[in-house]
Amino acid sequence: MTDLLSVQGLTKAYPGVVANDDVSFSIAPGEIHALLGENGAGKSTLVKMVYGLVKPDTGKMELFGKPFAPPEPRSARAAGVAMVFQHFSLFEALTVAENVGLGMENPPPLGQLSREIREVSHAYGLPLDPRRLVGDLSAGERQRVEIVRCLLQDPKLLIMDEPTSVLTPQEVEILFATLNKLKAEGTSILYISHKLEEIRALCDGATILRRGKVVASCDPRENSAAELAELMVGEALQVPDRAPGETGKVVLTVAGLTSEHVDTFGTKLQNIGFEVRAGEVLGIGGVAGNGQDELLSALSGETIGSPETVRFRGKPVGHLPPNARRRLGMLSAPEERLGHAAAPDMSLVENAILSGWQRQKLTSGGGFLRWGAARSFAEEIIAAFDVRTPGAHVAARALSGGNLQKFVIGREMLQRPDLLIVNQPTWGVDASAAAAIRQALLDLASAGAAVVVISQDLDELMEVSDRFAALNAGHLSAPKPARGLSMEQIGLMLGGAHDMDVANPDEAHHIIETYEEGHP
Amino acid sequence: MNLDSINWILLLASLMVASTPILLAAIGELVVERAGVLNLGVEGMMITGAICGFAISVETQSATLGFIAAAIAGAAISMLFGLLTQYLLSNQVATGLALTLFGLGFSALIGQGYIGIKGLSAPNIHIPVISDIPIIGPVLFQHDLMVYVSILLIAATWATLKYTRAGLILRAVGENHEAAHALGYKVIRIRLTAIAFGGACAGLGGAYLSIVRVPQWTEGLTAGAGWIALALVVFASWKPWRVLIGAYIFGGLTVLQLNLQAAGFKIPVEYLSMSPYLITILVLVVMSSGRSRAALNAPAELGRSFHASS
Amino acid sequence: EGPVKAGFIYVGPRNDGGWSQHHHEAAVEMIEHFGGAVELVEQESVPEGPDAERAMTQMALGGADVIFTTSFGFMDPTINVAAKFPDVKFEHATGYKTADNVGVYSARFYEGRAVQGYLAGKMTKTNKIGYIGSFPIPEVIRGINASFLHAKKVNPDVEMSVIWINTWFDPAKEADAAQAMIDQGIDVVLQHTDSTAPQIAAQKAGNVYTFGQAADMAEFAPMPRISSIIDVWAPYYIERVQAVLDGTWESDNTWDGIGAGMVGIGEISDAVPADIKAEAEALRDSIASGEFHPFTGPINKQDGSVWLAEGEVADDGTLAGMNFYVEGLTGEIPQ
Amino acid sequence: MIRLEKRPTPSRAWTYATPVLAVALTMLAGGLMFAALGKNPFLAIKTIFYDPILGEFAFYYRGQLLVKAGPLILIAVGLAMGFKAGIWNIGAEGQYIMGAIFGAAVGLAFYPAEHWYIFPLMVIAGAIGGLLWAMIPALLKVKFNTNEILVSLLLVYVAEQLLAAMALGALRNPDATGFPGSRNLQQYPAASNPEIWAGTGIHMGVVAALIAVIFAYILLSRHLMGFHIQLAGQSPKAARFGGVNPTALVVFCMGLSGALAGLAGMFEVTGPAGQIAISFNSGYGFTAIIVAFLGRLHPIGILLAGLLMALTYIGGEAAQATLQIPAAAIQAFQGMLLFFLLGVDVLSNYRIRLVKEGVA
Ligand SMILES: Nc1ncnc2c1ncn2[C@@H]1O[C@H](COP(=O)(O)OP(=O)(O)OP(=O)(O)O)[C@@H](O)[C@H]1O
Ligand SMILES: Nc1ncnc2c1ncn2[C@@H]1O[C@H](COP(=O)(O)OP(=O)(O)OP(=O)(O)O)[C@@H](O)[C@H]1O
Ligand SMILES: [Mg+2]
Ligand SMILES: [Mg+2]
Repeated sequence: MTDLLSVQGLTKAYPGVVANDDVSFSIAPGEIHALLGENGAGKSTLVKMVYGLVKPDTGKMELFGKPFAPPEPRSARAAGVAMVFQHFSLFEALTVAENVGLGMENPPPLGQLSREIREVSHAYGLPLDPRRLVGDLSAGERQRVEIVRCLLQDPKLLIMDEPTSVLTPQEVEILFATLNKLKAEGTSILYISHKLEEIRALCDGATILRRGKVVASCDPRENSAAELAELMVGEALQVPDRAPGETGKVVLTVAGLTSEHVDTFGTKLQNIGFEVRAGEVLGIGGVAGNGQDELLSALSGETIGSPETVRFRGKPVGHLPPNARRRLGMLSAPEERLGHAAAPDMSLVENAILSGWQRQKLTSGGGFLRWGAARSFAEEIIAAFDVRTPGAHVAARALSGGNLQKFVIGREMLQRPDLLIVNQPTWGVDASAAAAIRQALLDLASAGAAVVVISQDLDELMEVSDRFAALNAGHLSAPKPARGLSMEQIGLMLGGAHDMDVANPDEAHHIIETYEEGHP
Repeated sequence: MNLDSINWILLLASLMVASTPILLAAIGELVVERAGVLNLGVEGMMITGAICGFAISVETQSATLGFIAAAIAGAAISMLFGLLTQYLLSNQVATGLALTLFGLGFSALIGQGYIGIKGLSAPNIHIPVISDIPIIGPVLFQHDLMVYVSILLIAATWATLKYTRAGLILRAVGENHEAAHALGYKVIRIRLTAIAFGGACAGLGGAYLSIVRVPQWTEGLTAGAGWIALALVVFASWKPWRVLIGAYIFGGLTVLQLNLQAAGFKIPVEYLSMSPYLITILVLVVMSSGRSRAALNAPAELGRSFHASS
Repeated sequence: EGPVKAGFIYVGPRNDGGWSQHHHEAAVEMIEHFGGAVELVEQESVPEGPDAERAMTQMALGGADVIFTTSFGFMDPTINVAAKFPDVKFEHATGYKTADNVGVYSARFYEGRAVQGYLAGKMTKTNKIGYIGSFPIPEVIRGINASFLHAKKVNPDVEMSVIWINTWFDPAKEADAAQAMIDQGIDVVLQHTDSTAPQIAAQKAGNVYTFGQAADMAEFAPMPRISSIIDVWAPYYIERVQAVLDGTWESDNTWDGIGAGMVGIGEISDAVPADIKAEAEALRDSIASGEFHPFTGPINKQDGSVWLAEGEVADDGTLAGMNFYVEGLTGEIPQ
Repeated sequence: MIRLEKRPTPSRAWTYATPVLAVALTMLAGGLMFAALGKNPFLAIKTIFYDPILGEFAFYYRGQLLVKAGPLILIAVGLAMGFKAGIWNIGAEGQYIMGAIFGAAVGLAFYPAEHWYIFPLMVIAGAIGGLLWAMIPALLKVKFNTNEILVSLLLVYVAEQLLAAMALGALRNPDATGFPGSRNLQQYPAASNPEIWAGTGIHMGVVAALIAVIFAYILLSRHLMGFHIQLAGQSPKAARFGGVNPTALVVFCMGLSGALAGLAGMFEVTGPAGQIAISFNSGYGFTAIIVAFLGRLHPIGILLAGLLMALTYIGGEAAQATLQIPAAAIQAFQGMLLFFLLGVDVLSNYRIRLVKEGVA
């Protein structure tokens, strides 16, 4: 039986880095094939070449045994290749139907397309309203748009680049059901993920990349997650450990926090309340787009409200801007490292000043900058958190994602916070760097600080949290002790009131029916 | 003062004519901005269209050829901006301003032989029967062809943006060029097309001044009309029909203040003359204050350069 | 010693079809008159203000012997530069500041306005006439008063509307202003702005009369242009440059009208009935001969107070600084 | 095929080389244009670029360069602050006019008194005039989210009408018997801004421009405020995280640029221009936008760009006068210079690669 896709000796070099180095592998029809590797191993580059977005320097590809060298995505799509991107290629100000249409070669008229979207999305258990603006959708729903866009084109090969990082466990289940259905219909799937358990549950074969080279091929069902991880990293992984410590006085009290203004496409926080004590890690789980950004910005002071909603050591701070809170010892690190936590075109020294100028005394009286002190501070972060960079003078955008994340977390930690709030501290960061960051968070708590970790990665939350709460459509569940919570319980806490989420196929069916009644 | 002496029907008819140049330029710029490009060189493109249109119409004694030449000239000079901003990734604000400066000089240079020359008189198209309807007949149906072309252009732009795939792709490029690129759309090519269209429309707007409205050539003929066109696009929050409304409001105020002067209205002239600008600001404030509606409609990539990194 | 260098500074392009072009053409005529004895240097599109001062200095440094600065806004720069170059002669058009080496010259355009007003009053059928004003300065206000007085004299029912557009030359604005007037039933449009845009607007309307301004604008005759006021600078330039050549130049203050030939009245077209044309020409000739002064009493100011008693003639001082309307005009002068 | 590759950090060498390259390219293209007009291209280029600095009358032109560059630099420095922060004040021309009106009005109110404090008061008034005018778009942006580009631009036309109203009305010289324009402040010593050293062209406005350049340089490179300005422009979200108050920043940047434009107007009306007249403003506010970008929004760059721009004006006038090159050709020539400067800038941020077609 001929392979659906075979790749031979693909090489692609970027200045200073060979992203793919003589990569060969193949996928059989109806196979779900995993592509594994650390950050920057070259996974995305490889699939972009298959999709015609990037041209290989050397090497060749065959599709159905015929030479395949798509000059642009259009030809790849025509040949039956569809792709769901790691970073969504969606247009927030356009509707679902328009977004889907844009990804198709010859879309039918909008009315018919809308009908097809409804049908296909329901058939695969991913209900979508074609008329909604994508900007108003949650991350999970956005991904459905991407998937439905692919499904409508009857793909022979579906490429999915880290599709589950934004999904609830229930959504992951539905997605897997969808993918298995596709597989049964004969579609092959090239699947990229960092979540090894998922890959073991789903995939028939795996190719493992390290620094652009293929280092192994295996059947993931026959290897443990730890073995896979070792193949990827080349060494054994450390699991963070935590010294059991005493929790102390209440540091942060949030009560009745409701957002007054919301960004164009944001989620409104609804009467949120919780407490965090010194020495404690509170984990806040939830699927992207349920109010995480809004919560962080209400705690960091980027959005301000009435004084009493947020109290720090009993003192009302809800009305204080970020720098006033920093002075008191409330620090934070937002999710988006490039463009929010750090300014892309500024050097690491400048980015150290960004949030550190007060507590690290990087300015003299009158507001004049002490560049020498700032440089030392940046270098201190680089050394303490093993940030791999040619120096403190390089622009933030020149750092890899993981290294920048280490820099950002390090910058806040080295300022000796009494309270640290982080959002997605290890998003897109590879396993060893993620372990280091988690360890640092735990160490901070052991040293007596209060820590709030907002994350979509439940494994991570289980690993670091003392107590756990779930954020859903702007509501926060009551925090529960993390130890002893089952995945099922967590899933329900997360799914809660979210109308688009479905815990099982029956329920999905029910939702689809009521949905259709609402939109004849 | 004698308000009775103002003939309101004729005033309405005049404002349609007075608004046409800015209307044409603004609808072109709207398309450019929907594609995510901010071209501040409208004034420069208008005046280039004005002289080229005038020169060709005089040489060929054909207004139609004049308008065609103006559209081509506007598009051609807009390609200077396109080349610089799309391929050489220059700053769009600065390049647009440079285009205006260059256009003013360039048009003056090629227009030296056309000063003081009489233009054509483009005959109005009197649409039979309906133009004889009392009151609305003369207001709506007794203008020259370009007045109708400009309105048709608004309608066509509206329909294209809303209902066609080309319009959808254009909006997508203005909304998120990285995503559009990832889906395989040629961002730069699409933007260049939009810029050329904007240039052609601005050229037509300028030519309307030099061929129909004034009609003659002088240096600096457009006298700031390009800037007003730019203001209209924001005023219209990037919606085609609102450009029409905005242009007619602005044109109407301009005509009205002259009528009020002629009627001996006892408001100092300076205040009357500044009223179109002040009222435009006022309307802008009212429109913007409704929970950032205008910001909501602004194309997300407006003014940003795109460079595919593969 | 080379030829005498005569410099000219224009506020607009030298081919603007209006004010600057007339000075330029007169300068060329002057050069042709003198053959090789005089060399011409010109600078066009000079903004009023500090740039003008530099343009003049440049000319003076470049060896100009006499410099004609042809816009009112060049007045202070002319005085300033003249103070630095005492050997260079300066001639400033339409201003009032003089110095040992600065003379001023201007034309009595109001004489021509009186003839236009006469024709306007006779020709209007709606009894509504309009006047497109540039800037509310004495020069323009004189023109408005002169034309209105003579229109009113021959047609007591006449009303005059004034639109100020704050520019000497902006075809688009002039066209709009003319159109607004025509829309209001005005059928004679006078203008103190330089473009032909009002003529074109009137031509489109069909039954509206206009007058050429600065130039004859004969291409619009016989309709809508029924006559014109023409700037005639060449004789003056020839005379003054001659004085420089002769070494007899002295600072002066020239204010000439129809009689001296500085103001020309363009051919009254056939659209005007022969009897009216004859009367208008008689008026022109009586002004030219000095027999009749366009501002001869009784004339009241707008507020009804007496300006000139019966038979009294306006003095040049009042005329030079005229900043009031005469009785019967309705608007207000922008202040 | 030519392909651009973004440099990790901008190239320093090209940053300095590109302006030189652009000027060279402009000389080439401009020379062709002058030749096409039947003028000697070498003479024309020499007249524009060489004569004002080293030619026969350079003693006069060098000073004039400063006179012309002064207001451009002063305004551009202020605008650059805003542009760096992503705040687009396009209406400096209006603020320049208002600064002149305010400054002149205060001076004329004292006429004919002679006190030492009159001129300082006028300076303050000029700055306030520009500042207040800039506060209109700033406050409307902050309060109602209106677009500052448009409001500031539309206010230019309003300011021009006010200028006309002042020249004809409130500030009209009562001794000028009905003629428009204010008293000439050059002739009122307590309110005038004469050359500090005769013949050099250096007046208070030029000094102010130099001070502004130094001030801006220090602010941007040494002060937290300057850091926040750049942060806000590069990454608004990161700025919010860094505690930058966007409202305060809009008010500060618009206010600063308005005040500097107002100062420029005030120094101009009391110095080179001398009086409030209908045509007092001559486009400095718009040209300064270009100067700001040509100087890459960097104070020192702006200083050089302002001088270069002034050179094309002064040299261009000289070329008009001596070679009878039309004013329009000079304007087109300036446009070319801008295009080339903007175009070659790509070299400092991108590397040009020649790629063989068809590797895929
Ligand atoms: N578009 C780009 N242009 C130039 N260089 C880039 C680009 N994208 C990435 N790089 C370079 O590639 C390197 C790695 O970037 P990337 O974000 O993929 O890191 P990574 O390998 O995933 O690292 P980590 O594991 O820390 O996330 C960086 O040093 C960066 O300079
Ligand atoms: N456009 C680019 N220019 C320069 N370098 C690039 C570019 N794109 C990718 N790279 C580099 O190529 C290498 C492989 O990147 P790629 O995005 O394929 O990694 P990945 O395996 O998908 O990582 P991740 O798990 O972080 O998504 C990285 O070192 C990256 O820095
Ligand atoms: Mg990465
Ligand atoms: Mg990837």
